[in-house]
Amino acid sequence: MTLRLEATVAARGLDVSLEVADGETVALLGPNGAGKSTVLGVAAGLLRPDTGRVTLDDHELTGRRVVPPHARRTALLAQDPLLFPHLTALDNVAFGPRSAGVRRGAARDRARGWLAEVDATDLAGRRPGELSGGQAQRVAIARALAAEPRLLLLDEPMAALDVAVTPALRQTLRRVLEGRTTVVVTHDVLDALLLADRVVVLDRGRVVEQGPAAEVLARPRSPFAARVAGLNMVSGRWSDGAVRSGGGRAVAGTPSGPALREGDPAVAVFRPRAVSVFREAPGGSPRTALPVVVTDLEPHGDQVRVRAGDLAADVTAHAAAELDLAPGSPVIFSIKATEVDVYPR
Amino acid sequence: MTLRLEATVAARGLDVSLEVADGETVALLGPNGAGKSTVLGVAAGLLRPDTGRVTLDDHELTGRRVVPPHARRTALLAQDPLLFPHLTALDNVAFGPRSAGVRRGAARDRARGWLAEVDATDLAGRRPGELSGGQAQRVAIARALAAEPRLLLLDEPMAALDVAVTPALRQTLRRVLEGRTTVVVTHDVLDALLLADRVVVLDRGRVVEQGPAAEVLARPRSPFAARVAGLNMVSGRWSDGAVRSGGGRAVAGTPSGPALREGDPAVAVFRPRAVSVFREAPGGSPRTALPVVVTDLEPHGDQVRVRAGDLAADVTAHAAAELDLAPGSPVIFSIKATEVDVYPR
Amino acid sequence: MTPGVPRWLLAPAALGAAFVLLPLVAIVARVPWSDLGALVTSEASRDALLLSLRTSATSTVLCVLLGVPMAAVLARTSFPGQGVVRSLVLLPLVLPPVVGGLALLYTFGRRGLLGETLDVLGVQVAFSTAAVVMAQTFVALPFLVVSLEGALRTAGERYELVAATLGARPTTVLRRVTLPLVLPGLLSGAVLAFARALGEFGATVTFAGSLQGVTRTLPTEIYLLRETDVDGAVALSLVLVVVAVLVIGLATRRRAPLRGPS
Amino acid sequence: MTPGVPRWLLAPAALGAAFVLLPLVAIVARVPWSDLGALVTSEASRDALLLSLRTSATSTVLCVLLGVPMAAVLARTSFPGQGVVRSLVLLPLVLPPVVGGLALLYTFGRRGLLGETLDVLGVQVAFSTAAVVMAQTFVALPFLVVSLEGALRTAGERYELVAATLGARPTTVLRRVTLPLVLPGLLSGAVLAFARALGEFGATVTFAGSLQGVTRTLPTEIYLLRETDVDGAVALSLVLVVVAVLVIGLATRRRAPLRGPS
Amino acid sequence: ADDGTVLRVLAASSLAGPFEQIAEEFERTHEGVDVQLSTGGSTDLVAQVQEGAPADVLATADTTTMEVAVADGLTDGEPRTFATNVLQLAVPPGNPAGVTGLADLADPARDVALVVCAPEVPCGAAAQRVAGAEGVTLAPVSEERSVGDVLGKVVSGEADAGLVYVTDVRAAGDAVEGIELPEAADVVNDYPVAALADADEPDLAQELVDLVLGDLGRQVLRDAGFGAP
Ligand SMILES: Nc1ncnc2c1ncn2[C@@H]1O[C@H](COP(=O)(O)OP(=O)(O)OP(=O)(O)O)[C@@H](O)[C@H]1O
Ligand SMILES: Nc1ncnc2c1ncn2[C@@H]1O[C@H](COP(=O)(O)OP(=O)(O)OP(=O)(O)O)[C@@H](O)[C@H]1O
Ligand SMILES: [Mg+2]
Ligand SMILES: [Mg+2]
Repeated sequence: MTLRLEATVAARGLDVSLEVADGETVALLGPNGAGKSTVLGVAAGLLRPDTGRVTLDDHELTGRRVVPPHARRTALLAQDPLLFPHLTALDNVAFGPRSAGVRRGAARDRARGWLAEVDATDLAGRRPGELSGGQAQRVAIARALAAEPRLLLLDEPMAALDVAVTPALRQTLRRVLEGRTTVVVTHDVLDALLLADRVVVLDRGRVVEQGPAAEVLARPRSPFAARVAGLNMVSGRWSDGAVRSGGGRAVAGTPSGPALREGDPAVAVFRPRAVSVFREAPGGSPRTALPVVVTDLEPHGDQVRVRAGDLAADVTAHAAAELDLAPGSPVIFSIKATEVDVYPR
Repeated sequence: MTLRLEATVAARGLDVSLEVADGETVALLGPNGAGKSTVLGVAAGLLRPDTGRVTLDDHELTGRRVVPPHARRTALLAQDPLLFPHLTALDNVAFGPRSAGVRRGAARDRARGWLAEVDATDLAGRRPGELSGGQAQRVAIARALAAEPRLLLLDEPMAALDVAVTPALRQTLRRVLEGRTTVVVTHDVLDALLLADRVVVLDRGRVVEQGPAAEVLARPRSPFAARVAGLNMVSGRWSDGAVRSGGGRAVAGTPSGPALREGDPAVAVFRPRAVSVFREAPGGSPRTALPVVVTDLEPHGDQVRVRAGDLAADVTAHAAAELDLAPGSPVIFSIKATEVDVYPR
Repeated sequence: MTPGVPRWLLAPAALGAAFVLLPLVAIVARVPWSDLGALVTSEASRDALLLSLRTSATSTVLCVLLGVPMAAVLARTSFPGQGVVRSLVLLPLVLPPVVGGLALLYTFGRRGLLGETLDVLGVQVAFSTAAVVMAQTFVALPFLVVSLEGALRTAGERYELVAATLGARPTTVLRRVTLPLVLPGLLSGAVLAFARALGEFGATVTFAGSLQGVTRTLPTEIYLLRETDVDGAVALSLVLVVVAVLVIGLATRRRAPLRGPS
Repeated sequence: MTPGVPRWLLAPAALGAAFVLLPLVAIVARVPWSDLGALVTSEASRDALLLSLRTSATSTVLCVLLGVPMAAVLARTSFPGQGVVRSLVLLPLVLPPVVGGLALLYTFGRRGLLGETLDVLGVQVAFSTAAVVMAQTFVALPFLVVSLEGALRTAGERYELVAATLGARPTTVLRRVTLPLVLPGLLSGAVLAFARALGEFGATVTFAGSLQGVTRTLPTEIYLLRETDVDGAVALSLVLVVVAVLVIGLATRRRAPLRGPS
Repeated sequence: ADDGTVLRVLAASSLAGPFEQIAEEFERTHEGVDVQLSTGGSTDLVAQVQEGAPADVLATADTTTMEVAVADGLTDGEPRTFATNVLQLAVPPGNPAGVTGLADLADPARDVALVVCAPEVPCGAAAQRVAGAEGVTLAPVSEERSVGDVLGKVVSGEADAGLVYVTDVRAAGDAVEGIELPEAADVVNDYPVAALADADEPDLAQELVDLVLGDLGRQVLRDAGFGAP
């Protein structure tokens, strides 16, 4: 199944064009309210776009005769688990197969299999009202998967799950999504990297970036993708050996890939580890020095992540203590040009 | 406000005893279905425990005359945002103050302030049906905070939030929770470390571990806490210079803290970075060598995290490629004794 | 734990209950218990009671068969003139039952709108038990439609949409999601319809007439009896009431409240 | 997007609508349009119409004032014997209206249960406009209670619990959460009650009598007129119907469906 | 006339027309008196008086119901019969079934749809007596609870014939045709009137009773088809 979706939804400020190849898994990233769930809604047929068209393979789903949700063979795992309150977990999961015409017994067997996949076998007989948040989410995942759709739409499947089941479930999803056309909304870089072939980044209802998952997360072009990937980004124009932002920041770096000309829009991307923190500007070296104010300190593995607005630096706990860092401290973020990756925006 | 809670809820297999000191923030950790939400429900008065008692300061809330939820001056942010569908976001947030007797105008002003705190000022006029998942969650946080309760109960406040707002919101919460008695349920180690003074770990309805946040997460005693902290743990008995588990694993290490005697229950804890991965057992050195099967590989910063069941090792991408690791590969996890922290269980 | 209700609400609730229950007590106090046995077992009463039960049950079934689709269409689709249709469907509620009976006569009677058509088909509804059922259905149908539509609107459409994305065709959605979810509403609607049908009198008498065993339902019997024996009529109504309580009680006994995930 | 309904459902829905609407058409076809003006503007009709509107509106208000607490108590608390109370409250639905009127007489009449008490207080309710209101309230109250209780159960308690944890006292919860959430149910309940009160006849005649301007409501007037002038009675019912449609239409015009977060 | 004197008259529905005329006449001759006429089934009216409905005069359509009032001591003195009524056969205009008399109704071969009043109500009792006197057994398709219901069936053409009072046929105008029943002449229904013991205006009540019994009353009633006692 190849999904082609072009849609505008004026009430939600959405205007996107998206393609998911047969068997491909696309991760949809973007800030809250970017329009991710809306895109899934349009694909599932729950929301009629103002303009645009949706095709699955070459079958047009919109147009004169709108194909209703149930005839699309898509399954949507919505942000809210929305398990049917009057059915047991087992019957919730069996709902998809039964709707596809499978007999009760066979559907239940299949449902039991899916419940086992999400480690929820012992919840089979419970009503949704008797499940914890994470348990309900797992059953909802099983229900969506059990429908064995041609197009699978998952809205934050890992939400509410505890750290102990997440890796196993990610494994399960990876296996299940193999060869199945899927769009998965996530806020987690691991989901994007492990589950998706491609990443599409939405912001304010528009696609701001897309490409192979590893590439987008290694060399993001949009601030949000950089954020998800845990990278610092300064975007502006390439001029005189540095990327200069509108706000007056200049980050020197080494352009990679196609040559940049003076004035080209470009981004400078660097890892928090590559940032050194000083109380006063280090003298005379050819480094980039960005005066910032610390907004937050948080532990990050063995280190301390020093946040200053949208930039972050990782320093050792020892260094942090020595610099006497605290929110509000004015400091200099300094980055060696060799650590800064510069490429066109 | 000091919260003392002792409760059993047979239907949910809960049997806990919990104390939160005045002004303290406690993070409640635990796997799905451990009983975290149930504990909050009991504290809020939504759930009547089968036995036990709940006191706030020295005021008994259960007992002969049960104090109803509204008279407890607690506010609960439930796992599901449950915004009132007929009220705008602003009026949802103003609901708490208005219930406390604040006049409409003043309550709305206050609500506007709280909406600004969660970066949702421009959502004020929207109905919940017109909000995205993350937007609704932010409004729900603002609503709980605006009630200015004596005891604040937050169930996974950061769920559904995007990476761009999470740090700022965590900052806000940190400021707001300062000096306010709070219980916060979370699956995120950063929330626990940054927001909480103390951590309580639940498992199957029982408290399995508690202590100062930094300490519990640095030297966990329960497998789940180790998981959250991202540490490997082998628990068993101390014997002959190693912690030996029931499953036959032996991890050599250096006991810290109070002396261990032979046969004492103990845990061996070590970081994934401290684990080296070999295809064949390295000869002759005094290291611990655990034969495992790789279940999963996932990127972890610059490295690759090699998961093998409940153990994990971080290796460089280069090493992973050289070892030709893939799920199913049998490998040896090897840990230097000096990297292993051993202490009583 | 239930959220409960404000304490002061108990006062008007009790007042309302008293207002409904006191007259029942007054009736019970008036019943001539000694004659009751003979009265209830008289052939006329027995026939009337059985007829009432049979026709009311049939009408309730008809109301469900016709009313569920009507409520679903009103609550779940939109078409031009929907508001007008909704108001019009309510009308039998307002029409005095006698006029409702006349309207039915003008429609299905021998000289009514459809009378000739029906005549040609060899169908004669007037003065038959079928006419009783029709009259009861006519007056009871709006109750089911209105209360079910309200329940459908309150329940919302979210679960139905989820079901559709799981591949359930509209019929499956209706059967496995919509109806189970609004079951409390459907049940109370059916109870209302049954009660209204059981108590129906004016339209029945006007449209179907009143002949023992064929068209004379218990309310009609009570009304006639009252001309000669008020106390007997009161006693017989008590029978009606007891029967209704039993039927309704049995029908709603297992009405466990359904809840969303808490 | 709405989930819609199965296509085949339209057939029974249309059948049901036709069953209700055809008789109305038949009535309209029979109305003697030329006499209508004179009939409607006759003093008797005007008095009856105004009285009907006044009393039905009052009864509807009473039904809401008494019925909302009753429904809330039934749906949101549990006490021993609740099932019995629920069934008993339904009884006026089943009681033939005439018997209902008798029951009211036996309670509030001169010789009734409370008659003497009321007499001492100098209150004479029977055969006054107040009696009309009481009779209408008696028959209409269960409609409101039943349909509202269904709506309350369907809506569930989750939002009420949330409100309580935010410090809202039960009264505040009721006013700001419960009632707004079940507004569609409350509205349809009130519409049912109003319609039932407007069409009420049997209990009114028995308990309140039929005196022009005091207790003779439009249905009574129609009933009396029917003895001598069937067409006139039909025409007058049409007036009743039109008035009801207008009132109901105005009352429910702004009934926007409420939804949970989608 | 709200502040004026009010005289409350309860009368059987079949008397509505003539009594309205009588009331008008009474108001004309009694300045400041407002006659309020309340009509209904005789049983209902008596029940209302029993339960304390304010009333000055009661006129019923049969003696049985009036006797209940008398037995309860509700009347002021003995009721007096002021009119009589006899049954007639009402058929739809044009008499589509070609009914001519009682014999047709009892003939199973004719299959005439006949409606009568139930034996419990006065007109039904009268119908039974008429049939009994003739020795025929009626097989009605419906036994109605009131004259109005019988007429309704005939007017709508649903029934081929109905047994009602002659005054009812008269009041229905063109909607039905009346066929006189010779057999019915012997079965006469009496209409009694009485002032009530609890009357607020006993004198006026008596005056109204007198007016009903007097020449004017007799005239008006005769115009409506009632017989003289
Ligand atoms: N029913 C609605 N009516 C109008 N606007 C809506 C509605 N639902 C959502 N929106 C708006 O449309 C935009 C896109 O919402 P959507 O739910 O697609 O966001 P999202 O990307 O899924 O966000 P999140 O990460 O918070 O779930 C948001 O600005 C939201 O406020
Ligand atoms: N209404 C209920 N009736 C019976 N059992 C319930 C009910 N709700 C929850 N449970 C069970 O009680 C246990 C504790 O549930 P709880 O919601 O407290 O878990 P939790 O720790 O909040 O989990 P999660 O992280 O998934 O939210 C679970 O095993 C759950 O299945
Ligand atoms: Mg979303
Ligand atoms: Mg939970």
